[in-house]
Amino acid sequence: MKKAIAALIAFLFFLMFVNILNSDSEEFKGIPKFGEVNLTERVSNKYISKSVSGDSGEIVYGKTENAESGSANMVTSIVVNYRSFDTLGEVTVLFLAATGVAILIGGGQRKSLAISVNPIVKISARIIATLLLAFGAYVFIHGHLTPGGGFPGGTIIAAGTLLMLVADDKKRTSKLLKILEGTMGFLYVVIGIAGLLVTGSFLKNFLPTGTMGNLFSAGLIPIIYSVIGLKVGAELSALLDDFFAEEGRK
Amino acid sequence: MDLSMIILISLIAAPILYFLAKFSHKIAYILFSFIQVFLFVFILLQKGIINTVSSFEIMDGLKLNFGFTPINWYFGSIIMLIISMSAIFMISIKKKSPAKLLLLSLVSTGAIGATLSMDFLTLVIFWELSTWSSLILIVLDKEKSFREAIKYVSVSAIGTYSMLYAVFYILKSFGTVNYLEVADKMKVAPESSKILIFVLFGIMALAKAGSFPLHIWLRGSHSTAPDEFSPILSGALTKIGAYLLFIMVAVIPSSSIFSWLPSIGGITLVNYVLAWLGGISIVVGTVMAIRMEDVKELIAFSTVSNSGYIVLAMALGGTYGTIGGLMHVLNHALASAAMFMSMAAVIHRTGTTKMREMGGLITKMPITFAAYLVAIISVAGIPPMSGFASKWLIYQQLVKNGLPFLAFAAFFGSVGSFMYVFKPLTGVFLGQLKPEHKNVKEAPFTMILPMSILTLLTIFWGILPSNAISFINKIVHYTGGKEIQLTFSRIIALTGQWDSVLVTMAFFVGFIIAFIIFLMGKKARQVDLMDTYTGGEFLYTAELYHFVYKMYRPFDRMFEKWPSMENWLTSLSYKIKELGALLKTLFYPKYPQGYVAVSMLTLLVAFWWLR
Amino acid sequence: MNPTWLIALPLGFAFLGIFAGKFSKAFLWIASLANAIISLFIFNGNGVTSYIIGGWIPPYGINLVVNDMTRVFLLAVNLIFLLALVATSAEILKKDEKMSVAFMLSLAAINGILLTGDLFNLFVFLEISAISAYIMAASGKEAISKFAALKYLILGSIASSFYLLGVIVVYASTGTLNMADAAAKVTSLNPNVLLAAGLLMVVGLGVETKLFPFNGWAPDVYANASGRGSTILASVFPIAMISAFIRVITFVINSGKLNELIIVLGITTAIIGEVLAFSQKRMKKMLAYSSIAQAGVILMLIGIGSSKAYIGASMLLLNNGFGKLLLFSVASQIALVAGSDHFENVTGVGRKSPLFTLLFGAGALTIVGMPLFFGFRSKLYVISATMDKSLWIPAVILITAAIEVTYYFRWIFNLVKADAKLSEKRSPVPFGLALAGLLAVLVVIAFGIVPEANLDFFNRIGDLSIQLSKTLMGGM
Amino acid sequence: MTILKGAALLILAFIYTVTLEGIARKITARIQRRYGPPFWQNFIDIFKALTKHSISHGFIFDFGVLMAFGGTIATALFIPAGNLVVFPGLDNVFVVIYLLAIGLLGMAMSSVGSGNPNAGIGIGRALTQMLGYELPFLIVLVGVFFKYKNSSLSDLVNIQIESGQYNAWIMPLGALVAFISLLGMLGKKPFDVFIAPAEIASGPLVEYSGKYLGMLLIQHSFSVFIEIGLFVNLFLGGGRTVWEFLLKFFIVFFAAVIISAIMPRFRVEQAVKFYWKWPLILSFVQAIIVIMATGR
Amino acid sequence: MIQYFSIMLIAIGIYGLLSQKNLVKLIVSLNIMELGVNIFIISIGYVADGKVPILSPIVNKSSMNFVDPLPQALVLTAIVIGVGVTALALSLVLKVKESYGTIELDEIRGDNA
Repeated sequence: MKKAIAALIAFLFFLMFVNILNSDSEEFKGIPKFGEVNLTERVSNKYISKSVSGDSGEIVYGKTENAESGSANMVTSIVVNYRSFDTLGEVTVLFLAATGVAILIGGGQRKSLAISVNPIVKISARIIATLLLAFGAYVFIHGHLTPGGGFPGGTIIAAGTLLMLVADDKKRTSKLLKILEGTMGFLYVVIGIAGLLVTGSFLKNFLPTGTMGNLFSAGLIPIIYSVIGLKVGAELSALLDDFFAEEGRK
Repeated sequence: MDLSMIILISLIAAPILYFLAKFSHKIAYILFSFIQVFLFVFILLQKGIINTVSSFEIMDGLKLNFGFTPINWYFGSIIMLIISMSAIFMISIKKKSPAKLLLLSLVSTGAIGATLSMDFLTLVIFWELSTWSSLILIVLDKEKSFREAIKYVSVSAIGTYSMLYAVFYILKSFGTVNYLEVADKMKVAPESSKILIFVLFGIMALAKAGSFPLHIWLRGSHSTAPDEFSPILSGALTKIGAYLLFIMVAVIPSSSIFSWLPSIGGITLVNYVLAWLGGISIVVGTVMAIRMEDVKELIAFSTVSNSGYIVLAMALGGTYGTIGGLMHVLNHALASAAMFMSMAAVIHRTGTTKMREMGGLITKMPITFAAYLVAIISVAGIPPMSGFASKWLIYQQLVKNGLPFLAFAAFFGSVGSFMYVFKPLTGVFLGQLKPEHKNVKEAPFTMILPMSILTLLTIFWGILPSNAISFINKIVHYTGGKEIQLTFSRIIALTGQWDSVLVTMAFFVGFIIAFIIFLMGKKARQVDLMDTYTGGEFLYTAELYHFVYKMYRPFDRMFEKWPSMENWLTSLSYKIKELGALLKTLFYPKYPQGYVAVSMLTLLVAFWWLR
Repeated sequence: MNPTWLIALPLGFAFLGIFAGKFSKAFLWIASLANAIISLFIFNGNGVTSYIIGGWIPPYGINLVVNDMTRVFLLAVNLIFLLALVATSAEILKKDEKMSVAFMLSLAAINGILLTGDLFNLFVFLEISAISAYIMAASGKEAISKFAALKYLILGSIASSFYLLGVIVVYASTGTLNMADAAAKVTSLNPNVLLAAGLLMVVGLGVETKLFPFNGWAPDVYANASGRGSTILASVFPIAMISAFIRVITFVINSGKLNELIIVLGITTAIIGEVLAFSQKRMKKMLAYSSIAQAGVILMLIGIGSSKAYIGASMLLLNNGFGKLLLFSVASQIALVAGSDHFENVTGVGRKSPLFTLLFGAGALTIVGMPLFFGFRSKLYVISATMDKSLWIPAVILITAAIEVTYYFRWIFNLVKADAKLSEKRSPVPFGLALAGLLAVLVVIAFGIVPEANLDFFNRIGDLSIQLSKTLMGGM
Repeated sequence: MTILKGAALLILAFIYTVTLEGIARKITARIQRRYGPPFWQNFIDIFKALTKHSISHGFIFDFGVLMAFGGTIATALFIPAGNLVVFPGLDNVFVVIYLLAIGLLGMAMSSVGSGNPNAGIGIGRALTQMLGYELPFLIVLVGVFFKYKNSSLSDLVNIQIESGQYNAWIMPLGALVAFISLLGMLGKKPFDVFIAPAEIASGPLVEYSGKYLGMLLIQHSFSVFIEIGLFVNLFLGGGRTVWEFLLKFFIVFFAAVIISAIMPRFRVEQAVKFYWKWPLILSFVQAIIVIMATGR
Repeated sequence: MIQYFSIMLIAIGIYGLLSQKNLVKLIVSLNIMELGVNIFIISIGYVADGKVPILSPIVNKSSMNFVDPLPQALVLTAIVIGVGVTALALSLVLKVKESYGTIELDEIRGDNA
């Protein structure tokens, strides 16, 4: 009975959406058909052409200099520049969740694993973790040029930590991670405030954006993405560590 | 001095008195009574003035309006008389506290503001102020008051909110809340809104005046209120209900705006229903008062009964009804305040409210006894005290309209009042003195003084009711009603006239004759009260002589099986709680699925419904 | 003063606080004090101002919008937050330093919710506030608080998913995320799409604003959270959440059908809240249901949407904020003193310490609307505003108010009743509670007795609502 | 002139009622197959009592008696006896009824002030019973006053005499009810439980002796005069002359005496229930009939 | 079609939330729902034959046909938020398990007065 009701509710919900999908018509605007989006009607059109502040002509990879957001990766330019405020919030969410986990279950002794781990696994885990760290750093540093960025990069780093935690039941993460995490977050805010003080607008880019496609381009974006990458990495690592802790035994 | 200034002063005095009382109780109480007496005198001196003062915007475009009309002056004076007398009375009460003083000041401010208001919004705001302060005030002294006070809270909430609704309804429909302007616009208002407004106002008036079926709070709150506050509660605050009632039936003449309804006995249906409620509350109040064992509960029910008279009289309308009702407001204010004060004085000295624990105090507290005696004679409506005048006028109206059933209620209350007023007289003042009360002294001077003033006023208006009626005539004239014919000592009504001075003279002649005969007889030998005929039994303790406990037992037996009205509120509260349990299982289940499902269903239903 | 500081400051301090150990508590104080002062500066102004974030003009970038309503709410939120901290300063929470971080972030998020002019940015701030709310909800001593927080989390996650869906539907069909831009464009939308988006957002925001039937989480959370947590949840959060509700549902979506639905749901919320509060045996549960009821009345007013209704709603919100600050902080302290907040347990606590009674009583009186208190003035507006809409609504509101009066007084009376069990010693009222409580009492009384002319800013809220529901919300 | 008339009325009332009561004692005795005292025995009792020594229980004991006596005498002045009318036009029935209560209150106060429980019980019963008999009576009166729009006794008498139609004929039910109520007012059997001698030692009168008792006996005879006088004036048209009035008075009085002589005693609640059943219903019927017939 | 699938995922998540009693399963259901939402968001931005919105030596001009980058940016945020909430939820489940000894909803006996 309960399941039937649940299924009914789920089905009705589905129907509701079916009702409103593909509703774009001449008479009324609505959700356009899949793949038939007219980007000129959306704000993202200007993100693509980087013409929010004014028409800057055709953007060409490797040639255009000082475009308004110098990132070749348009998603990154939205995430870290056009809507950087969202990202600050997003970082905060993760930070807050990690803090919450720490409040709830953190601070205990390391849980011991049920199986004993072969030393080969331990050592190779360390090697892989180091590689992952390097890869993660690569990903977030190149966030403005290639797919990826601070969040994937940080997650990759955390994956390394996870590997070490799983492989070795004596392993704890460093207390310094908390400091790193906090400092990076603070740095993000400081960058924003610097923008506010320098240009009068919070989180505004105040560095030259360079040539499109260069590593040292896009103004603040690589810096912020590095900050985010470190922060997310540290955060997720600490969070994983909390999950590997047992409260009560110190 | 500006009227709004007066009210402001009264309001500001509240916190000042509070902090002063932290420092010294005595000084603060004396100052409080000075302020109240000053306010009373101020209002009294405005006799005959008609003006309006607007100030202090409450909501956009709505200001507080105060002013004097004969109506405001009359009610304001009565209420402030009672409050100022009680304020003097309080000076020597034992349980003093800063909080009490703060709340009393607020009560007084609210009462002045309400009675001197010129529009419904001001009325309800200040009335609320005094009600809410009194709510907190009544629980300050006694333990069992909490359960009782809740009844007061809910009944006054019912009353207040219906009034608030009506006020805003009026504001929306007519664009004004001024009494006179509303009165004008009511004449052309649609029928349904007339009825709505009247029903809502009626609920408020009945609830606050303590009339059936909203009388249930009176017993508990009057009896458990601090002793010095009971006179204000009964004598002053219930009279604001009468004030609203008067505005309903006389300023907005309900008789004329409901002329399209059938009329019974010459009064329109709405008024007839109201009169019946008044009649029922007379009967209920009387029966219950007779059955009470606690002296303050007894007087509380007498308040119910007398509020019934006021409602009945005002609902009857007409010359005699209106004037009788207004006169009864004055009489009952004086008498009930005096009764409560004398009882408070007794309680102050003896420390109990149970009649069976007292007795024979007449020898110890003669002046208190005299005050009580005069008050009960007035309540019972016996000439030559002022209570007779109002009852007489009410009977005139009943006879004029030929309403035997309502007359029954009025007579029932009148004759029944002999029974209940006599019970405390017997139990408290007469009979055997209890040994533990051997050293009781007369009440202190500050208690005696206000009681005596009220007593003298009762006697004065008993001998010369024409004096009081002459200014009630002015009120009636102001509202466009017909005045009553008066001479110096006579009141001329429908079924004849009544010469109060002559009656008093006759009584004194009779008394002198009796006195002469008494003196002619041989001098009597004084014996102790214990030295009485006991049919051969030898009784040696005063307690065994006591007979006031269940004095009217045969009468009680007749009414024991009557359904109790007092429990409807309790059962309502149970009903709400049951509903709460049902709602909880429906919408606030223990597991999250429940409310996720409800939320989803709401979303989906709303979508399919609204699309 | 740039309102960005209101968000940036607590955020920065929070990041520092995570490794600052004991200092994080000090950071919390500094951040909230600074915010209160900054909001005071922002309050001093009028009209609509848009502050651009990141240097990109809306609708492409995110902007913060300060209007007359925001000014009032900002000041209220930051002030009440500070007072709530002071009032509950005596309470020692588990892992206090980390909790301080959560509180700071909630402060930042609330300011963000009040300020932001972007639908998606609002979602982010809603999430921050929601997660901090989950943490606060789980901060209670009893195990049940964790379960309650989990329930809240489940419902809250569904809500945020739905809100996000709603935002995406709006974006898909209008191509913008800026509120003002969207508000201008939704008028040409397919009504079904608009309705679906609106409903999804109503569910999303309804959970946080405690609109029936999306408020199943509230009673358990409010009743079992720690003192500081429940006080902030009950007094500060509603202001921000309802502000978000006003912006999204009535300013952006602004669909007549939806407003009718909100009126109906709001009234139902009020009735159910009051009836259930009436039958509660635990003080904080009673307060929780009372909060639900208050939220219902406010949302109903928002559904009505007239100028007077907005004035009434904002007055009620502020009144509820200050009142619930008093009530929850006192109730939590009483629960500490008496061991629990059950009806029988708290009997007579107020007699031992009259200050409890004073604070609780003042809070209760302003919530139920005694003259001289702020609540009465707001009640007048509520009745007046609802009367213009329909004759039934004020009747229902007043009936529920009568129920409310009764149970609040029962609790006040219960507090001052003498009880044999509690005769040992006088339980002292912590200094912070006394200070903050008395300040709050002064505020509600001051709002209750000053003449209307001094409350001009409320009238400006009313004017603004009309102006805003027709034109764009600044910043273009 | 008024003073002379008043004095005459009081003396007449005193002598006539005391005599009648003496005769009543004789008649009752004859009905009960006893001899009974001579008809002047009551005079002897009163004068004897007045000259005897007595005891007092304090101030209120004395004051109550004076109040009872004074109040009753004052009331008696308002009863027109034929053409002997002291205050023409001012003898309002309500005034009479309520002024009578002051005497009752005084007596109640005094007897309770003696401290004797028997007195208190008696007063309690008396007051309860009063609630029984007054109500039907007053309802009937509403009908009467409504019909004539007048409540002055002397005016009512004149109207009845002029029209030649006594109220007893116009409203027989009302007269019947009033008569039953009158039995209660007089405290005659079956409504004399409040002074039941064997049970509560004559109730209110238990503590009185000497001049107190004498004064109360006089007071009692005055109240009999007032009560029967009310009935005669209201329903039997009073009288053109004093003698006509006294004759009617005599008839009513003896009707009451004879009825009471053959009746047992009601308990209090029985009495009240009795009054609230048929008399009350009849009085309502009567009042409604009158009101309908007269038209509002 | 992908839009229907994403909506279906949301519906499945809702079904799971309503029918499951295990707390971890509830959280999994939540995640399924969020996944559905995220896919839906992405699908909104799809342009037929659109390029990945990253300029590179090959796709080197902004005037080319790109898919909408904004939903992708939003999804990034949504995913991260989802991660945070899930972590918190799981730690709450741990606490509940610790206090009540079970993670089955109907076995949790708490005072719910």
